[in-house]
Amino acid sequence: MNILEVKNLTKNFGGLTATSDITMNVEKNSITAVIGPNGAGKTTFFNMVTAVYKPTSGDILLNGKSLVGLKPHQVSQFGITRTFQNIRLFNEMTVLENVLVGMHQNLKSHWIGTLLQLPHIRKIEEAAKVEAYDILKYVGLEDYVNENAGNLAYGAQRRLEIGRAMAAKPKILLLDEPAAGMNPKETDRLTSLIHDLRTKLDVTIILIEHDMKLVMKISDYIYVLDHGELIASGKPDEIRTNKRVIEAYLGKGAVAND
Amino acid sequence: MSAFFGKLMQSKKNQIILFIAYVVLAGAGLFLLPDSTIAFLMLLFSILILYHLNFNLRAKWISGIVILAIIMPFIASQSDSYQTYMEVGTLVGIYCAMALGLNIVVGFAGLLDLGFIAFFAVGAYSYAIFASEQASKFMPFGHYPLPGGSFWIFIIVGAAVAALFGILLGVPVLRVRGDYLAIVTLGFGEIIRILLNNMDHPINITNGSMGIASITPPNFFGISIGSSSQFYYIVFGIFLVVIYVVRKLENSKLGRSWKAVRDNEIAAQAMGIPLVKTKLAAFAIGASFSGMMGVVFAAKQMFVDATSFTYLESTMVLVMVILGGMGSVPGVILGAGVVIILRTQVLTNISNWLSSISADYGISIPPAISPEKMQLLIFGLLLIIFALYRTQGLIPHKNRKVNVEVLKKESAEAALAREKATSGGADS
Amino acid sequence: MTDTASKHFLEVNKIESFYSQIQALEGVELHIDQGEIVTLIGSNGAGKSTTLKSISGQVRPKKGSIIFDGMDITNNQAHQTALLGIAQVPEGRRIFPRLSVRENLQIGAFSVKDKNVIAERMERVFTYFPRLKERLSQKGGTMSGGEQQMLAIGRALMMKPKLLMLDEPSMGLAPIIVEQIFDIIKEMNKEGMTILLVEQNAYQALQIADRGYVIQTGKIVLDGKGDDLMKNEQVREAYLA
Amino acid sequence: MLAHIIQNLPQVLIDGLTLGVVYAVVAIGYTMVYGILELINFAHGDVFMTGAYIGATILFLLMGFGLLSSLPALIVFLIVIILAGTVTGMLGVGIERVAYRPLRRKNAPKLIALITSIGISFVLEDAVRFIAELKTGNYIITAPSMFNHKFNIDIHHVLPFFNNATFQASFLLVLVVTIIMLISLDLFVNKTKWGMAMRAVAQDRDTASLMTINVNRVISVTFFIGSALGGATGVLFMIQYGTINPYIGFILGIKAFTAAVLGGIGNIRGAMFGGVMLGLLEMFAAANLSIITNGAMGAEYKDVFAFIILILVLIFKPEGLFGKAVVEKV
Amino acid sequence: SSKSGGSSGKTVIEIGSQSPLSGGSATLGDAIRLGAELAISDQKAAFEKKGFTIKLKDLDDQGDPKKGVANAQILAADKNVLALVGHLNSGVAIPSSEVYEKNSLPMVSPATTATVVTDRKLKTVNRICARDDFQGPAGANYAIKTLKAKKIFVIQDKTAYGSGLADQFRNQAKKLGADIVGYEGITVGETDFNGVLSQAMTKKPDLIYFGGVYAEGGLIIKQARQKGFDGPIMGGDGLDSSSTVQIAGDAVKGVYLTSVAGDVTKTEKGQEFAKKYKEKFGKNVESYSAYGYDAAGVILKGLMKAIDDNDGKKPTREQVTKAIRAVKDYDGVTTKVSFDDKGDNKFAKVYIYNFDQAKYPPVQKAEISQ
Ligand SMILES: Nc1ncnc2c1ncn2[C@@H]1O[C@H](COP(=O)(O)OP(=O)(O)OP(=O)(O)O)[C@@H](O)[C@H]1O
Ligand SMILES: Nc1ncnc2c1ncn2[C@@H]1O[C@H](COP(=O)(O)OP(=O)(O)OP(=O)(O)O)[C@@H](O)[C@H]1O
Ligand SMILES: CC(C)C[C@H](N)C(=O)O
Ligand SMILES: [Mg+2]
Ligand SMILES: [Mg+2]
Repeated sequence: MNILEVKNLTKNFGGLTATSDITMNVEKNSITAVIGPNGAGKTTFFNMVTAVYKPTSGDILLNGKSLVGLKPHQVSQFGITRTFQNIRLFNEMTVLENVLVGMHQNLKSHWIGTLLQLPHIRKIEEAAKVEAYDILKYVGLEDYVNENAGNLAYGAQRRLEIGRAMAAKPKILLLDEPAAGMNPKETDRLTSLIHDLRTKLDVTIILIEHDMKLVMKISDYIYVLDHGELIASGKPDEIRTNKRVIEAYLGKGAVAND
Repeated sequence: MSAFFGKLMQSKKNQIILFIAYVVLAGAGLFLLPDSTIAFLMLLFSILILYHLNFNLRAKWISGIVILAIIMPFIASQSDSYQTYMEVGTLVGIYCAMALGLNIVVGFAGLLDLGFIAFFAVGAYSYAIFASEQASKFMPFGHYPLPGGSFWIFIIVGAAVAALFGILLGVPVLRVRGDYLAIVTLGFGEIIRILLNNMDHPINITNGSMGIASITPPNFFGISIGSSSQFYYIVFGIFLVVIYVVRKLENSKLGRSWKAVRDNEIAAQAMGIPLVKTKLAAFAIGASFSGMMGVVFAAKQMFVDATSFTYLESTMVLVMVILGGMGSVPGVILGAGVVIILRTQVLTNISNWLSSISADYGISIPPAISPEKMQLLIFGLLLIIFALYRTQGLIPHKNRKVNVEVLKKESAEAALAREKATSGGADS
Repeated sequence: MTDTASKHFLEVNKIESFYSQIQALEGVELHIDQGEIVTLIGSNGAGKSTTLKSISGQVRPKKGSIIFDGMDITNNQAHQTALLGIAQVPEGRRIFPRLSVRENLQIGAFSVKDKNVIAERMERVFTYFPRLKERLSQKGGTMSGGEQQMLAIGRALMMKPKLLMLDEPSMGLAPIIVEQIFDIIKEMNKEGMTILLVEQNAYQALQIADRGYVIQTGKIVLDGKGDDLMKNEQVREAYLA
Repeated sequence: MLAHIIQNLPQVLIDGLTLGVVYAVVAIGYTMVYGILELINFAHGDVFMTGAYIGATILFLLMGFGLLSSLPALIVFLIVIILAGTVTGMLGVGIERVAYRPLRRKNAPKLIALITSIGISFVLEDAVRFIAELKTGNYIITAPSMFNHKFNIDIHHVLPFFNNATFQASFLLVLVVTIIMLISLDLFVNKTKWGMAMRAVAQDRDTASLMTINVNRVISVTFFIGSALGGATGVLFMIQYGTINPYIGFILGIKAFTAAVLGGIGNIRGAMFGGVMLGLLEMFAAANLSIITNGAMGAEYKDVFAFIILILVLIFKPEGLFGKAVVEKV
Repeated sequence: SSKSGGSSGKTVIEIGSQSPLSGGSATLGDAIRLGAELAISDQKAAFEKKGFTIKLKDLDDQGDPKKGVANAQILAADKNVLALVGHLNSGVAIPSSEVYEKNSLPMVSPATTATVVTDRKLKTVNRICARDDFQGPAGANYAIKTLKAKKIFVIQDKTAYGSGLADQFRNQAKKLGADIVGYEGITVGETDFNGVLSQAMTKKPDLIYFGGVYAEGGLIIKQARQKGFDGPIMGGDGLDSSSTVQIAGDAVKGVYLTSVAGDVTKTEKGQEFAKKYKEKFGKNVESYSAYGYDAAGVILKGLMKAIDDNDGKKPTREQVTKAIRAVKDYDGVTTKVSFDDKGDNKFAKVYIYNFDQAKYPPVQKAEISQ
């Protein structure tokens, strides 16, 4: 079953066509990768799905319902959460608070209840903290619980972004270059983390990544963009050997290396 | 010396003893000295000391309330300057609440507001109009002035009306971002002030620039409340409520949403936080504190006119927030206290003192530079010095830290419970 | 200041750097000779970026000293250090978002007066990254992540520094471009530029490096020839998958 | 009703333009400092005021030397405006050194500079008052009148539905000088390397310094230019309005800041346009509001009118009239 | 400062003073303070004889009601302060006097003219100058009957004083059949009033009236003349200051004003006062210098009476309050003083002045009694 369907999606910036007539289907509970050279339109695609940009034309359907025209927070409330290529944390809040904010849409604690000190609200808040702590443990940040997010090193910030997105318990998780800034060892850990995530949260994952090792290892399906156009799609093995993809994106070395 | 002192302060018992000694000393000074502004300030200072001691939270709160609500007023009542002290206390309370309100907007939600005094004005006028003859000039029904007992209802009304205005202001805010907001709020503040100053025709609602005089004083079970020492308790009560609300909100879901919006709007939206609603909530709640205090202010002054609500006043409240430490509740309170006490007490006293010594020593100062006129200059210099030496504010904001050990334990327990549940499920 | 210290092109002597109270470097010691490619590897939060920032003057070490070309630059302001010929490709790209691509490149050569030289260097950058040439008047901030990375590298090249420090230059770049980046680094090096390279892609970094250092929680724990490090059991364990 | 408004239009335009260009140049000071430091420099209005006083001082000194009568007025004017601009510029640099640079060094939050700027504003107002009062017995200073030749535009003759308008020679002077200042500044910022450095510093100080840009020097230069323009405008103000007091900077400062925002803060052309537009709007409102509303609202509502227009503009164009929407790449 | 000792072991009595010493109307505020200071130093000896040291405690109300109220609290708390000279601005006097009333601290204002000040019938509030419902109509009478104005354009500064006065003027002018062709407000602190004046010019009035203070008034006069208005311009006591001339320059010629302060240079007593004032402070007298002096004089007279009534001991504030209200036929440098039951001066007069050249003081044209 397709959870997300993208139909003829196009985005223009002035004279520049960032994505052009893209059609994609993402199967529920799959891990789908979107790859392509720099400036191919991958991030733009994410931005349209999450309503940061409005598509010039085309449609995006979540379980058959169109997302076009919604506000970003509404898309999020429908169960689509993302990470950002250029990290966007709440820098002046603690690491734990960042995760708590991620949990907000599932957190049933209205502020009036907090003011009245209702016992069940306190319980909810307390439980949320424990859960947030668990998530931090999961992404390996349990030693930085009280640190301001802005003070973390680059790699740690990336992991926090993933943790924050996880906390939202989304139906679809969009990861924009999650492995950037991580060394091979850390990337390995991240690979299995993403893998686990799918089963643990029963989530569909769409991922942009330039680390081919990671992509080939965990993707069920891959879409390749170039200059805004879809140039190939298929299972990892098909993509790996696709001539057009090698030419435009992978380069000879990458194939050899693998 | 300082090492010795440090050691002394390590033990909790010593701390308690020294603190009590300090309070007693300051209290005695206030009691015994005829003109005891310094002792009065020392007594207020004890609250700051209290804040820095490591008692548990409840003990701090109780001692603070006891000092401010019982010890200080009682001792001061023995002094000639009783009403002055209480007046200062009342003003500090009023501005603290206002600054705490602005702190929600600026410190938590990161929205720079240069017209905050408008909400204070709205609160003040809502009481002034109905608790004086003024209302009868345009209201076709009802008897005005309303009796003093209505004051208590008006505290709520003032809060509600101000909140409404907060939302009204919020509407343009939905579109305007960042520092453009500053000017929109400034404009809004000015518009409100000008309207209040001019709405005496065609219909006379605010009595225009003549202001509204003879406002009915509040009435508490038949006692008419007129003196600063009485208002002090009203303000103190509201102030406690405000503090409670702010502290609770700060660490609630709403409080986190504010900060998230402040730190990164795009990410906040991506986490499902609705920008508009969150910002409006900040404006409305912040404004409501201001509105409540506006009602009190009108009742206390017994006269309101638009000159009390100028743009300069807005910036003063902003100064309190930033000087104290944006986002930091104790800091903002201290900031408000420092600014008010400086402006109403210390600067006046310093200039009086300067001119009296120059008179005593027969130094003739040209009228152009007589100390009476130097208040603003000294105030300006002090602001600069404060800002340069406390760049993060008087008490910088710190994020509340959670106890990781507790979390660790609870997390382990929860894991165990889950495990049990699943294995239990397998059993049956 | 002290001439005795000028044995190496760049010498970092036991520097300790802080972010307000937090200590990020606990006595980092390394050196680079003229014409070398040296790489610095380490896990997240080890202090790689902080080391580069300390050298370039963005973070001022509380202890220790940094000597460049015989001059003590420990307490230099960042622009003074840059004027001496040290360029840095900063972590997270730090493109000027509201300057155009062209202006972003021009500003890299801020200290160069000669317009022809600037034009020449710009042409050279375009041969490496033709995408930049296509987008000369696009605002830097609207470029894609990888395009920005190219711009950041190009901007540093515009300065034609004596010492080029790159903080994770391959981040966010397509595999085909990553290969190219390492080629460019080698080429620059052949032309006499000294290189200090921080990379997560330790494999490739060590391959092109003459020497490497391994940093862990603010201290250098290992150093050696590039090949040797690559074979080192510890390094393989920690950084190479 | 309409006839009244139209009759008045030429005069309203002239008056609005006079006030507007003053706003414009002061607004540029705000915009430049804001553009580079994201700081609303509350003291700028008072720098403007100080410039007027410095100009007056120089003028009186010249008068003391008997130069006022012997030199052509235009030369005197140039001496005064250049000297006053320079001194005020240095004052601005000094203020930056004392009140803002230490904050930057300590990585203070952006808004804390607001406090020092308010402090500086109080200090300037009072210091100027003391000095003036000490020297002259009164802090209100009236400059020797210059350029007060009156012109009459006989527009009624050509277009009978207009009334004639009058203005003084000083109006022409103010107009010409401000236009020269604005154009040269625009060229400076958009066409020179310094201008690029300023914009770079504005966007990312740390990275700018990696590009060999001396950030502190760039900021000093910015303050110098902004303050010198402010000071020069103070002189123009003194010549146009004749009298100065230490409080002229306050309201004018707010207005100029508003103008800067209206035009799109950080944008120099925007500030020029915003200033002129605000001047015209205000003048139009003061002259016509009670005619339009049939007496229900008079000139006292002119600021309400101006602010409502401002808010409307910002609602429909949130980045100001000339500001470019900052597209944030996500 | 409550060392009850004083310099010579005598009991200290302080007289407070509150007026704006900084800000837009400081010229007049300072004059009040200095006038009061002179009165006190004149009578110091008399009180020394009775065993009292009198001192002035002068505070800056900054023309700001909140500051005025805060200062009022300070004065009220100081038990040595038995009376107060002030304020200048009605807007400040009104809320501050609520505090005085609560603390039975008598105030004598040399300059607040708004009607509300005394209409509240507070026991402690007195003034020695005339009221705006006297001053405004007096101006209107003069404008219409003597200056023959038919079309009048009114501008006011939107303060309690300015609009109150302008309102009174307008009402009387209407009654006398004049045509009010415009009634506009301006903003205090601004400097360009060309907009309002352009409007005025199209209405072709034969007199412009301004309710407000010199800081704006001076500029309005100047700008109106630049616009080619050469009819009479009229204002109230807010223009009665050397600063009006300072600001308006030559344009001040042809300006009429009503004032509640008499011209000191007209009497010998007054000239002597002006000389003494100049010697002591190095400044020329302002309209309210002598009124500050006389307000303090009234207070001192009442105080002396209260001391005598109290067997030479320091009297209470209540006693002083009563004694001041009871002052009869006090003969000051510029005015005689007897208070009615509201605290208004029965002898208060309104004077009409005209600037025939750019010089202060202007020429007195008429003197009007109630
Ligand atoms: N707001 C914008 N205005 C103008 N051009 C834009 C804007 N956003 C993106 N672009 C352009 O659109 C193209 C696609 O950008 P996008 O960020 O989607 O690329 P990407 O595939 O994510 O690349 P990368 O792998 O480098 O991150 C790029 O050439 C970019 O310069
Ligand atoms: N601005 C800051 N404030 C406080 N601490 C910081 C700041 N920047 C970095 N740190 C801390 O300093 C340490 C070193 O950080 P640094 O950025 O140098 O690491 P790194 O080796 O570059 O890591 P990465 O591979 O993630 O980029 C980390 O523990 C980090 O949390
Ligand atoms: C000086 C004057 C403007 C004071 C005025 N008479 C008032 O009552 O406020
Ligand atoms: Mg991308
Ligand atoms: Mg790093």
